[in-house]
This record gives sequence, C-alpha cells and structure tokens, in this order.
Amino acid sequence: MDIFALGPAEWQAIRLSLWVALWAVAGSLGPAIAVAWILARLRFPGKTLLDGLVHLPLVVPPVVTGYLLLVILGRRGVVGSWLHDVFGLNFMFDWKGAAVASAVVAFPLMVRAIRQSVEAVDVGLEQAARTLGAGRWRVFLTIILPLALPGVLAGLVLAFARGLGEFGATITFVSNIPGQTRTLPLALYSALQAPGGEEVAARLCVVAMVLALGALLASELLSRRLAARLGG
Amino acid sequence: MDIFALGPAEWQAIRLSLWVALWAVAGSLGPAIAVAWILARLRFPGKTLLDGLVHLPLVVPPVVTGYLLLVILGRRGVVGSWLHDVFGLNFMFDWKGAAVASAVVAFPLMVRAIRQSVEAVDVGLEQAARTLGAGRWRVFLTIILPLALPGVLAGLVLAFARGLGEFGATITFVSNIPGQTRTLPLALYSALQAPGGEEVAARLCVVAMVLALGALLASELLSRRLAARLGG
Amino acid sequence: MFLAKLRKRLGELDLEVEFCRDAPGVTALFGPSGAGKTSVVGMLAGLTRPDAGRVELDGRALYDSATGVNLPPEKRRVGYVFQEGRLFPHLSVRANLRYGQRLTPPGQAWADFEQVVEMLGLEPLLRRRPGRLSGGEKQRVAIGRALLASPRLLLLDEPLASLDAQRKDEVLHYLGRLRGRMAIPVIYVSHQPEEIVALADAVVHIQAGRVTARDSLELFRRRLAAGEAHSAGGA
Amino acid sequence: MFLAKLRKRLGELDLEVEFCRDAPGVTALFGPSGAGKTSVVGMLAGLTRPDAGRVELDGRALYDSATGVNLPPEKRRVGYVFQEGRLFPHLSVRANLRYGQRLTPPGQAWADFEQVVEMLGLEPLLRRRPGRLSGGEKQRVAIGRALLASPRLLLLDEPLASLDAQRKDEVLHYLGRLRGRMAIPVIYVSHQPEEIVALADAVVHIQAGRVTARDSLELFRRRLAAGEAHSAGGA
Amino acid sequence: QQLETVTVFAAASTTNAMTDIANAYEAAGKAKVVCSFASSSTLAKQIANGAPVHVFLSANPAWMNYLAQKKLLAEGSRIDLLGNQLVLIAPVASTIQGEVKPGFPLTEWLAGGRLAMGDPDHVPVGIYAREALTNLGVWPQLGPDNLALAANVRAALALVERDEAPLGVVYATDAAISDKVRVVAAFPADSHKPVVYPVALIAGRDTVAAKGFAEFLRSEAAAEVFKKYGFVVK
Ligand SMILES: Nc1ncnc2c1ncn2[C@@H]1O[C@H](COP(=O)(O)OP(=O)(O)OP(=O)(O)O)[C@@H](O)[C@H]1O
Ligand SMILES: Nc1ncnc2c1ncn2[C@@H]1O[C@H](COP(=O)(O)OP(=O)(O)OP(=O)(O)O)[C@@H](O)[C@H]1O
Ligand code: MOO
Ligand SMILES: [Mg+2]
Ligand SMILES: [Mg+2]
Repeated sequence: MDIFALGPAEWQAIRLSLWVALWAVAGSLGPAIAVAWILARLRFPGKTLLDGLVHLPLVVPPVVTGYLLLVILGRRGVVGSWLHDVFGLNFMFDWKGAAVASAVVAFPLMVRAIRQSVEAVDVGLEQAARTLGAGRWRVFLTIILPLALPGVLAGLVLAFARGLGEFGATITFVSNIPGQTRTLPLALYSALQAPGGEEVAARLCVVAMVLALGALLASELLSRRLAARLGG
Repeated sequence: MDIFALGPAEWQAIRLSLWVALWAVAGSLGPAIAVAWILARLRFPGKTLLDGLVHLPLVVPPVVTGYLLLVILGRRGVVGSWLHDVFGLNFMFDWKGAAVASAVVAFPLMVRAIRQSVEAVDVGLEQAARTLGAGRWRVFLTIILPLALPGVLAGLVLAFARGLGEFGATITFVSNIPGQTRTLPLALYSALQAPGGEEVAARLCVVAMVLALGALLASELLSRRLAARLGG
Repeated sequence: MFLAKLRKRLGELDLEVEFCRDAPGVTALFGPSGAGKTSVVGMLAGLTRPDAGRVELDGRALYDSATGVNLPPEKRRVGYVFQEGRLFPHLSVRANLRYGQRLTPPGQAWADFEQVVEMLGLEPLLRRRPGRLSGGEKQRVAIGRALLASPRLLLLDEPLASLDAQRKDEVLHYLGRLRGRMAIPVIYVSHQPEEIVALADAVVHIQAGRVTARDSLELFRRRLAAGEAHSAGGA
Repeated sequence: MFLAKLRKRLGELDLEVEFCRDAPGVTALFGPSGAGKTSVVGMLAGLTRPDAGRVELDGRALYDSATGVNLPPEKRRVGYVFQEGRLFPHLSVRANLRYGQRLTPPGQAWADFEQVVEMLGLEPLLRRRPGRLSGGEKQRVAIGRALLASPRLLLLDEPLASLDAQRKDEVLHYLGRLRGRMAIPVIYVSHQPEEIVALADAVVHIQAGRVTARDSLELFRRRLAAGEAHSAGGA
Repeated sequence: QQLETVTVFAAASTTNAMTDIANAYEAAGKAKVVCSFASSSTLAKQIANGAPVHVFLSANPAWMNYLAQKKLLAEGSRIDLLGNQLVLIAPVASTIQGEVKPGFPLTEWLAGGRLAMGDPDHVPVGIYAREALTNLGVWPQLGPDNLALAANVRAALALVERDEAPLGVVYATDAAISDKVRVVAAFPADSHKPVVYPVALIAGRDTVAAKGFAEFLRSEAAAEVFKKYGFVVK
C-alpha cells in the first residue's frame, strides 16, 4: 500500500481538516480558558452542574451532539436564525459549522487539561501579585496564564487531535460537502462505505494518525522547552 | 414529554449500557493504571510513541476504531480467531465485544486522568518507603495507588461516562443486537429510524445525560471525601 | 500612621490582636509557631478577611468592619515579603522587580529602581531566573520587588526562616541597610530573637492569637537576658 | 562498621568524600547549604547512584563500583529521616510507624514498637493522621518510623531545620534520649553548631563537595569557641 | 422444547417492518428471531469478518454482491425481496408543486437552497438519486453548492424536516416515517435502476430454521407488513 498515493480529493479533505481543526481550537481556546479558570478557582453554587455541562459532549454520542447543533444553530434554529439575521453568520453546509462541531466535541478535553494546569499554579504567586498592585484580571494575564501555558498547550493539541478525528457531529450537523465540510474522517467514512474502499480508508486513517501523533509529539517537545525555561 | 415512560426494550438497553460500561472500566482499569504509571514514572526510548499510541482511539473516528476491532478481534481476525480457539472467547455479537469497544475508546481518557494523579504523588514519599524496605511493587501498591486514588476515580468515571455514550465503534464492531449489544446509544439510533422515534430518542438522550452526570457528580463527592480524609 | 485591630476565628484559634506604629521603624511580631503571626500579616495585606476590626494606614481605612470597607490587596499599597519568596518563576529577576513598580499609580512612587538594586546588591542577578537563585538571593529579590511597588507599609514574614546561617547573615546585612533608609513602617515577623535584636524598634509578643506583651527593643533585650523570651518561643 | 567513599558529579559540583565510623555513635556532617550533604546521604541510602566508590556496612558492600554491587534502597537496611519528614499522608501515625517494621526480615528486627513509642513520646499521636501533626511531632514520628525498620545505620538529614526553637528543643530532647540507647551508627546532617554540640561524637566538615576537616566533639567545641566553625557555615 | 434462533442482519431502513415481522414469527412459535439493524455496509463487513448470521437483508445489491464474491452466501438462496420508490420531499409547509419528469425545474424549486440526499459516493439512496437526476437531465445543473450530501437517509431527512434544505431525495419508506415532510412527487420508475433489497442465507448457516424464516419473509403476512411501511413487494 502506497500511502502517498493520495488523490486531489483526499488532499482537499486533509487541508480542510487541518483548517477546520485549527479554527475549532482557535475559537474554543478563549472560552475553554475562562471555564477552566472558573472551575479551578471559584466556588459557587451550581459549580458541579457547570462541570457536568462541560462534560456533556464527551458523554453524548457525537451524532446526537450534531443533531442538537442542527436544531440550535441551524438556519431555523433558535440561536442559528439570530446569528444569521444579526451577524450574517451561517454554519449550515459550511466549514465554519464543521469547526463548531469539532470545537464542541473537543471542548471538554481542552477544559480538563487547562483546568488541571491552572489548579497547579500556586495561589501564593497570585497573592504576591495582588499585593504588588495587580488586579484579578492582570494576575490572570501575567501570572496564571503564562504559568499554565504547558497545560493550555496540551489542551490545545488534544482538542486539535480530537477535532481532526471528529466525524459524527460534523456529518449530522453540516453534511458532507466536498471542499466545505468533507473533512478527513468524512472522506474516510465514505471510503469505508463503498465496497473495495478499504484501501483508500486505510490510507486516510494513516494520514489522520500521523497528523494527530505529529501534533501530540510537537506539543510534547514544546512543553518540555517551556518547562526548561521555567526551570532555568 | 414523560421521560419515565420507558418501554421494556429501552430499560433493557439502559441496563445493558450500564453493564457494558461497568465491565469496560473494570477491564481497562488495570492496564490503564499500568500504562499511566509507566508514562508518569519511567523514561525510555519510544515513550512518546507509547504516549501517542494510547491517544490513538481519541483521535481516530470511532467507526474506524470499530472497524479495526472487527478486523482484529472478529472471528476471522488474527487475535479473534486465536482467542476463540484457545479460550472459547467470542466478542462478535456479544456484550463482551461492546465492552471491549467502549474500553478501547475510553482508554486514553482514563490513562490521562490517572497519569496526572500519579505524577502528582511526591517522589519523596516513594523514596521514604524504599528506605523502609518496600520494593518497587510494594511502593506502588501501598503508596502510589492510594495517593493517586482520587485521580484513578476521576479517570474511572470519565471513562464510564464516555463508555455509556459509545456508539460508532460498538455498532461497527459488534452490530446492534437487542439484549446483547444494543446499548443506549444504539437504541437511540434505532429509535431515530422509526416513525415518531424522535420522542423515544430524546428520552434516551436525557437518560444518557442523567446517568453520565450522575456518575460525574458521585465521583466529585467521593473524591472530596477522599481529599478530606487525606487532609485530616 | 498605621493601626490594626483584628479579630478572626481560625479553626481552633481565636485570634484577637491590636497594635500600631506612628513613626517609620520596625515592629516585630514575635511568637511561636501557630501563634497566628502569618494570619495577622495576611489580614493586613488584604489576603484574608478578618471577622471584625479595623486596619488604618496614613489616615485611610484599608478595612473597617463598622463601615464595610475592605480594600482588595492591590489597592492597599502594602508590601509583603513572604516566607518562601514567591518569586514569579517565569519572569527574570528584573521583570520580577519591575512587576509592582509598573503598577504604582503615578505620583505615589517613591522607590527608585537603581537605588533599590544597589542597596540590595541585585545588579549581578538582574538577568537570571528565580530558579537559578540561592535562597538568600531569592529573599533579597523578594524584598526588592516589594519595595519597588512603593508601599506605605512593609510586611516581612520570617524572611530568613528558610536560610542557612551564612545566607541569613547576608540578608540580615541588607535588611540592616534598608532599615536606616526607609520612611515607612515595617512589620517584621520572626521567632528568632537574634533577628529581632538586630532589626526591630519595638516587639509585639503574640501567643495563641493574643498579644501577651509589648516591648521596646531595650525591654526585649533585658527579657532575653533574663531568659524570658525563650519561653515565648525564641531560642 | 560503616565506611563510605563516594564520588559523584552533580551539575557544577564535583563531590568526593570519604568517612567512616567503627562504633555506635553520631557522626555529624557539617557544612553550608549546597555543600553536598544531602547528596551524600542519598547515596548512602541508595536513592542516588554514585559515579564511583564504595559503601560498606557491617562487612557487607551496599555499593561498590569495582564489583558492580549496588543494592536497592529496600535491601540496605539504612534508616533515613528526611528534612521534611515525608510521612505517608494517607496512613495513621501508627500505620506509618508499622510500615517499615512489618517489612523487616525476621531475625533482623531489633526495634521494639512499645519502646520506640515510649522513647519518642508518640503514644498520644498514634491514631492521628500526619496532616494533623505539628512540625515537631512529624519529625518525631519520622524518626520512630525509621527506627522501627530496625536499620543498621541511621541517617538524619537536618531533622530540625524546619522547626521553630520550641519544637527544636523538644525533638533535640528526644534525640538525646535516643543517642544513649542506640547500638547503630548515626549520620547526622546539620549546619547548626548547637545541634552538633548537643548530639555528635565526631564531626566531618564538608564544603563544596570535599571534606575540609574532621573533628572530635572536643575539637569542634574548641573550633567553635575560636569562631572558626562559623565560617564553615554555622551561626 | 428450546426454539432455534435465527439471526438476521437487516438494513437500517427496514427496522420497523422487520421488527414487526420477527415478532409475528416468534409469536407463531416457529423460531426465535434476533435482528440487528445497521447500515448495509457495516453489516456486510461484519458478515465478511465472521459474524454468525443466518439471514442478510441488504438495502442494495452492491453489498450482497460483495458477499457473493467472497463466497459467503448459501448457494441459490439469494432473491430480490423488496423494492422501494425514490421520492422528492419538501418540508410540510413548502408550497412546491409539480411533477418529477425529464427537465423538471429543480434548480428553480430549490431557489438557491440545497437538495438533501445521500452521498452518491456510498449511500445507496444517493446513488439511485444521482442516476435518476442524471437520466432526467437535471444533474448537470447541480453543483456542490446545490447539494447537501448526508451520511445516510435519516440525516438527509433531518435536513428537510428542519427546513435547512427545501427539497430532498429519499425512499418512500423514509418519507413515510416523518410527519414533518411531504412527498412532492415520486420519481418515474424508469428514471433509475429499480431499488432492490436482496435477501440471502449465509453459507454454512442455511439451517432449517433459517430457511423457514426466509420463506416467511416471502409470505403473504410478511408482504402485508412491508407494504404497510411503504415497501414494494417483489
Ligand atoms: N484558613 C484557616 N482555617 C483554619 N485554621 C487556620 C487557617 N489559617 C490558619 N489557621 C490556623 O491558625 C493558626 C495560626 O496560623 P499562622 O500560620 O498564622 O501561625 P504563625 O504564627 O504564622 O505560625 P508559623 O510560625 O508556623 O508560621 C494555626 O494553628 C493554623 O493551623
Ligand atoms: N541531580 C542533580 N543534578 C545536578 N545538580 C545537583 C543534583 N542534585 C544536587 N545537585 C547540586 O549539588 C549541590 C549539593 O546539593 P545538596 O542538596 O547535596 O546540598 P546540601 O549540602 O544538602 O545543602 P542544604 O544544606 O541546602 O540541604 C547543589 O549545588 C545542588 O544544586
Ligand atoms: O443500508 Mo441502509 O438501509 O441505506 O442504512
Ligand atoms: Mg507563619
Ligand atoms: Mg540538604
């Protein structure tokens, strides 16, 4: 099997996948950090509920997630119609929708990783910064965020990898449109469904693994660098 | 919508799901702890590769995971035929196969959670136990494991929740057999094929969420208890 | 002027103390482990909220349970040198020192970077990271960092406790230089009589959450000679 | 008899020391922070592997670079009291004490539970968790735990460093009681001359990884009086 | 006495009908019938990997051929059991009226929206739809921007139900299960190869009980059920 014998359609799927996964992590990074910080540092009634909600996409089958996204963010959906009317935003049949699906499914993983690294930041350092005149927000930006960076990075890459593999929610929400929403896993699925498609499927599977492992590896190296910088 | 109006087939799916998810976590706990310990405490060439391999099921679409399981563990599969001939073990069509699918898909989540808590155990305590005459294995059982228990618990519950939601790998690997492999998500899928099935599907979806959230909540409470015991 | 009346329940401990300082100089909080010294200092800095009482600095209330005033730490202008240093590990020594200085409201800054660096001998360390400093160097940087935020009150919580004798002498030397030049009140927490003798102008004895005695330095010396301070927790 | 010749490269530090003890009693390792004291002790316990050298205890080689012998820590029967106690937080004091005792090979146990508990005054603490102990109590438990494993050599790495004066006196008192009754050699690491004067029979001075002097207790006292020990790191 | 068990793999689109028929057969005390419903490709692959199945009902001939090539079908047991009709559907509220015939104004009806259908690369209903639209001469007018290709019929149906797509192509049986869509028109039968659901016994598993059930699938009683759910019985 020659794994480099990829056709143009397959290359398109790969490029699109990377693009979608990149936007998915880029878009969810901010909210994930915010939620992670809230879960790590605040105490409030309903915290366990928030924690549970964040975990939902991990627990619900992706196809169901996709259907819920369709209902909520579709052009006729509550939020979707509003976004469309006010911002001209349209997710249906669009790579942006695929990015949303990937982001939602990967969100819990990102939050978990970031939360753990925020929890590991010494509260003593925050207190020190406060006594030096930094408000909560500045403490967050100048102390917590830089120190939690390795965890943020880990969360980012994990979410990226998970986003690369996202299938069920994507196809249900935004359908399978070449060049728009046919990501690698969708192409892979298509291949598996056709008799004799195993070879193409195997090739795409290898590509998906290589991309994801590459991302994991790169993050490992980067976070070692970061750790070394903190140590030195 | 009356979510308690569940028919016997639905109750069967719920019971089966719980059973399958329980066995999935029970069976993968040992290997997950071992791998987590290896990743947390050992340094060896190829460690990053092992780390990557462990993450694979997170990255690969579940349908593909299911297909690979079918090829490997199916009755004609390399491992599957051997298991069948030597141990009379049979995964196809059987809840055991569903448990394997859930376990494989949830494995990376479990390992991540446990690894982090093992890494948090002070190496100093291990050294202390060593000087008191405990070998590596005893140190693991009497020091690391009890101290990492909250993380093990978190990993267990996360994997349990993920296992409850597993769909793609299960239907691809062990098909959709009532009472054997038709778990909650598969019942949900089947319900969607029927006229007016949306209501049943919605009900099952709510059940799945409640079960998963319940598990998360219980683990939260339990781990707070554990933490309090360690503190006191 | 600086004044503190604090009441706070801390687990088993019922903390209730009162002390003040109306001129620049060093007040030592002296007492055994668990007496509540760190808790007191934390309340002055605004890191812990007292149950009741009042903290006043230069005529402004930092905390007052009667009027409900409770300034957050960043509004108090209270410098705090922690027992463990708490330097920001991701910033160079220079960036650590500048951290609070840059946040000082214009017109309120009295600390000069060059001067503080010179006084604490920090010049050779500026480009290093905290991870590469010895314990004594860390504490000197922590002191400099607190000073450069131009505080109106400086809190030092056992800044020498984790140092060995040599480093202790080194930091003590710098603290001595500091003392002569500072125009703000300083609270110095310790259970080492030698440090107190070397640095303090007045001593507040704290035991089990209560002020058990107040000494001038002279009185404290005499108490020490009579072997009394030892029983209060010193050596 | 106990003998150690150790060589190890530690970052910047080139460690090379040699010392021995042929009778029960306390050898103090005395030196400033960073001298390499903890590193030496870690190599005796088998937690760090030397680059070369030999460690011998009662005629048995624990480590020998010439023959390739390197017993793991659990086979060395070397008791280690760490600077920070390192009690097992999930076990009661009693279970902490029993941990090593239960692992002692039959026939090798010389420590008696009741006796150790009595000697260190641990009776009232037995049911508590380490999280609920004061620093001094923690160190007493750590000492008891090490003793109950019936070691043939006891290592104490600055067991008083994190304690305030009162607790220090308390633990010192127990260590004194211990010293009179122990039939095994003890290595006591410290940079506090008072502790050494109170406990040691002999003193090995270590600076920058080298043995700079060896004193009997008498010699050390004289050196101290002459103000020399101070420059070696004491106060 | 212990009833023999017959295991049936059936295309997901036959879920309701096959469940009813299996229940009826069991009620008659003939055998115990266990059904597994998934997409035909999934089921075929499971059979190819040794799933211990007696009867396979595929939603298209392709996957049955796949098994035949692998010599996994019992000799002479394969027949075409069911047929289905391709229909054009719209949301219930849609006002689109007309006939599906050569050159029908599909793009006009879509009015910039997308046609929801199965992915013609692999979803059987999508393959038929493409063939029909091609024969009717409207396929060339459809670019990627006019299509919403779904992973299965159900997903295509959902897009029309939610009014995300103004029109969709599904089987008559699929249109029948949803009350949120209406059939605009059926595709002419000669516009595409007949939609055929072949059934066969699996090689080495053509037990008496399995044969009995396969026989029952062709009975009058079974035909009633299939028709009820919109299938065409061959
Ligand atoms: N948040 C809290 N809740 C309950 N108890 C507390 C809390 N903070 C401190 N304490 C208790 O209050 C007492 C005083 O603690 P504090 O740290 O102020 O003492 P300290 O005088 O600084 O001692 P040391 O010299 O050991 O630093 C201790 O017994 C401590 O356990
Ligand atoms: N694994 C290591 N790699 C590199 N350098 C090390 C390592 N372990 C210790 N060192 C260095 O060796 C020197 C001796 O450290 P050690 O902890 O033995 O000193 P010490 O005499 O016990 O000091 P203290 O009184 O502060 O405990 C230090 O400079 C330390 O930074
Ligand atoms: O095999 Mo199906 O009936 O197209 O899902
Ligand atoms: Mg304190
Ligand atoms: Mg040391």
